[in-house]
Amino acid sequence: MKENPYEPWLATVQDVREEVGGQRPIKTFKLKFNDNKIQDNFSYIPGQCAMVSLLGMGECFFAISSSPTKKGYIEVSVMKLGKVTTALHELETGDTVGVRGPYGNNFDVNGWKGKNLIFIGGGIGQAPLRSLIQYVVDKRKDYGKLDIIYGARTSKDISYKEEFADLEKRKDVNVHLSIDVKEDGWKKFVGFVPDNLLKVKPSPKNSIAITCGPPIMIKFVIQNLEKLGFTEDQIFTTLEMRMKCGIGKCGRCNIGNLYVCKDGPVFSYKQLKNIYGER
Amino acid sequence: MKEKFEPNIIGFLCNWCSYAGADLAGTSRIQYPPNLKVIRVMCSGRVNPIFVINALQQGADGVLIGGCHPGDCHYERGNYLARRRMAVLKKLLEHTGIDPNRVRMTWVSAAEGHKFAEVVKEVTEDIRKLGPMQNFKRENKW
Amino acid sequence: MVDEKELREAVEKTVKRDDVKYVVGYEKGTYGFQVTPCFAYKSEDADKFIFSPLCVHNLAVFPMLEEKPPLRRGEEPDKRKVGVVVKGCDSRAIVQIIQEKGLDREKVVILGIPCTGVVDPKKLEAKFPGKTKNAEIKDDNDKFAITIDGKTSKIAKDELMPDKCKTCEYPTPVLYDILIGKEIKGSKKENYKEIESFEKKSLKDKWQYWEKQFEKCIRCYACRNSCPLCYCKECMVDQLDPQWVRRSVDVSENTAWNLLRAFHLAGRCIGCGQCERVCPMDIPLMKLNKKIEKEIKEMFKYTAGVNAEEKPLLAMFKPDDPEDFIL
Amino acid sequence: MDKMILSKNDLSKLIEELLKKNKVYGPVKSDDTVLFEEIKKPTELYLDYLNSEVPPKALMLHQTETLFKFIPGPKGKIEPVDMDEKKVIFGIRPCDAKSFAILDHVFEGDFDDPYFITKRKNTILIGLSCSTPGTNCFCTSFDDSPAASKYVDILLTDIGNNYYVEVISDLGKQVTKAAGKLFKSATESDTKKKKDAEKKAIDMISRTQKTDKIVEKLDKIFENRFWKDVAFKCLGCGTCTYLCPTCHCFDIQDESTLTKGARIRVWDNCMNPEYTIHASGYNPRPARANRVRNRIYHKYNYYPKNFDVIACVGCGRCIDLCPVNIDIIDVVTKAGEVKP
Repeated sequence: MKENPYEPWLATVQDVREEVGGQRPIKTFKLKFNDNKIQDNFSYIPGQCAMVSLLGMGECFFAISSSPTKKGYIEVSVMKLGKVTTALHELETGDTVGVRGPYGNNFDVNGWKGKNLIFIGGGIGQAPLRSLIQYVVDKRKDYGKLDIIYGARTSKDISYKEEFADLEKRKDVNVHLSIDVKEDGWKKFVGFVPDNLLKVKPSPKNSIAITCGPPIMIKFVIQNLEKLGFTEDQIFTTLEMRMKCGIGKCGRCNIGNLYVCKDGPVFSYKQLKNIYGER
Repeated sequence: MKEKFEPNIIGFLCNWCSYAGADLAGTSRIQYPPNLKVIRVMCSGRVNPIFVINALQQGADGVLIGGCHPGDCHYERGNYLARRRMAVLKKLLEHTGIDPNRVRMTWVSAAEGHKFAEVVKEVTEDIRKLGPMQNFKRENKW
Repeated sequence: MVDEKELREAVEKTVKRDDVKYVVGYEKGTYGFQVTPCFAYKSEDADKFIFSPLCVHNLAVFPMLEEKPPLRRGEEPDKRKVGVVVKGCDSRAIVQIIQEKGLDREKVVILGIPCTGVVDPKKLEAKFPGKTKNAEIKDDNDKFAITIDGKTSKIAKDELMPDKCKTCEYPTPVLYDILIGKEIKGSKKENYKEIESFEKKSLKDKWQYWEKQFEKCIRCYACRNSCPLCYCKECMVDQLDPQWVRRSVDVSENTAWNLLRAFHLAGRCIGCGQCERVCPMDIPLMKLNKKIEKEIKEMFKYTAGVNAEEKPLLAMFKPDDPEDFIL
Repeated sequence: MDKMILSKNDLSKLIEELLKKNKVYGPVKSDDTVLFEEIKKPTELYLDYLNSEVPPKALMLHQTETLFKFIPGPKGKIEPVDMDEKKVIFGIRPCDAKSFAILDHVFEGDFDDPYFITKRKNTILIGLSCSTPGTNCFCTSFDDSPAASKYVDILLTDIGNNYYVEVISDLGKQVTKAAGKLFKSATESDTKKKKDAEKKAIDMISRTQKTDKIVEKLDKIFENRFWKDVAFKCLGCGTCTYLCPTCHCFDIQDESTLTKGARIRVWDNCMNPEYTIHASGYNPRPARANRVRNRIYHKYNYYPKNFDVIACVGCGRCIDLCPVNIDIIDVVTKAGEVKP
């Protein structure tokens, strides 16, 4: 770890890929640390996050959306919403950003070995899940059945389109995409993600469900998962709060006595149930 | 020879009259000091006191607000409102010890190229006499 | 002297009305001479209401702090009124907010109290430091009767009164639904004596004085949050995009904050003195507000918070406004 | 822990001794607010004070602090900032000294905050025990005393025309060794005088806060309407958070001109809705009740759960300065009595 946790390392943008256009565009940035020594021993586990800063504008807390099995770079997906994200969206290849981390806890990839995994993502919520999916697909034999349920408002809003296409070709992974509003030429499921989940009806036996997305979606997904027989320590989600320091000091991202940036962002539903916090 | 102090003056010129007046001064090759840095606003009424105080913070030694003559305003009332606003702001600045002559206002119509040059000359000389603005300038001392 | 029984009956009557949500008033504080705002939702809450020279808060700030929680589908917003107990100066704040269309008249039930002068907590603390248990003050026409642990002493009002009461022109509320007690004729006149003596100083001395004051400012925004007229949804200092006033606390940003706060109250400040009372660093903020009040009276013949139908100062103009400073 | 005597008129000599090698900060009165500021001469000290308006926390966690400088924009570079600052805080009250120990929990741990820790290591705390506690002091509610010596390096207690000196840490030993000739060893009667002075001060504290089993009680009443009634009069200003010695929340902002800039850390106020609002506009703590409740829980529930110490030292500043008299003693004691 660095001796000054607030000071980011400099990294250069290798490639900018526009995932989703429209009113709330999403871009994925491929970043490589300037100093190769830092790049090599920047070890992280899917679900962990990094503070990406644009000097002069500010910092934001993003889930690292690439998997640690892909060496030599990290990727973050950014939705254009506030002051810093708008500035980040204007970056091109070769620009410099600051990166510090990895922060937060992570998906329990070792504990889930041999289990069936169900990924339920919505909109930008797919970013942390993508890191986990890539990791699991690279170590495919360690895990059981894989179900990926992902939904977006319209077909144009679906992020990571090519990767979903490759995943659909694989036989050992079943992908269930959905869009909220009927569109011609869309053969797959139409409707909200929680309903798509009920259609897919994954069995709770020896399986783990991970969901990320807008709070309203997480609420109904968890309800439906419980209807399907999932117990509370089989359901995991990530929470989102306004974050400034990323290392549990500045005091603002607390849910009850847990800090989302340090003790989260990945929480089990069991944990969330007994810290009353701000639901 | 002691190097003369060149004041840094920000000018908020209303698009319809003062900006056109300044343009006329330029096209008719009238010489006037280059200290004025112009920001075009749609009306003198658009000038918010936050702009004036922020300019003084960031190193401007003076602020000039140019508007249309009363009655000519493209939006009928913009210059009247600005007149009241700047009157109050100047009294407040004076009360806290900032020389009110640093914030000046002028009516310049689109045909008064000469008047615009005169005003800029006069304001630049006044503020040169007042010296640099040190009261609450941002030090950026980090 | 205000009859507290009459006040409680008025509050009870108002709370009983089914179109009133609650009534805001004063109750005994938790220590020493403290008094604190309190809320009556049901009629039996009314008997903790008091009124004494210690009731310094301007309660006109509470109608504007009403939160509008997000409504579930098909839920109707709660349109009931809010009752407010106000003194003379506080009522002018409500008039000014109504004049600016920040609040409409039927949303508020105003219980007016003719006021004969309140106590300045800072002067009181200087005279009677560290009183804990039962201490209270009664109004005894031109003196204050101060009882501490049973012992009563009388002090001339001028010694403890804040400056705003010494030159109070509106002891009786300008606007009210129910008046508690008899009207009091305003006999005093605002003469801006202190402001005029400050104006005689040179520019350099003025800046030295204010620089020392603005250096102390810790930007806690108590002056903004206790002011009934500061009810903007997003204050200019909280804006990030563009960021006009930076978050760092130094003379430059503090001066910008204090100047802009004083400016944004031009023609709106009614001189209730809350900003100066609540400032933890004792910065004399009323000096800025009173200066602007004096100037707009001279330049534009305008007084804030007196006539609800008048148009706000900076939202209108007169052709013959002064323009000697315009080149 | 050796005990010594320092006569009052030797105090200025001790200060001069300290001024030789490090910066000395002490209580200074500028028109009627007392603040901890750097002093150049012993006469600037003002010792007849109850406590400073702004707590000495401002010397450890500056209200505005530069984290690092940089050249802004997409081609930026970073330059670190040097941090060591040797100083002595003279005249710190025992409750404020305890607040440093409470803040240590947050700033150490798995991520060390270099700014706070370096200052903490380079600072010698010379405490001055309270002889006349104020109306709203309640340090005795946390079984501390106005003359507690646990958290300072040297503690001076006023016993008539001398100061009773207790040297606690080896940092304190270095100071007393350096100024050895000023101190005389203390006699039995001096120690008794110190105990009496301490007892007199404790008896003057009349307000107590009941905090037995407060953590479990607060767990049960999180959704209770009690918090709405408490918070209804709160105006959301920053007075209680900025002036509280154990409040440590801060905001990180970038400030830059076109050519240079810096990332700074400033105090932040959890009572302000802008503190938790998301870029999407959603606010997990929208109402004043959520915010006031969060502040009380942070000190009396979350802190004990994370660091098993109540994050309040009973200095009474938030009670003295709250514009609407929200009284933390009253609120916490009543919270204990609320039926869930």
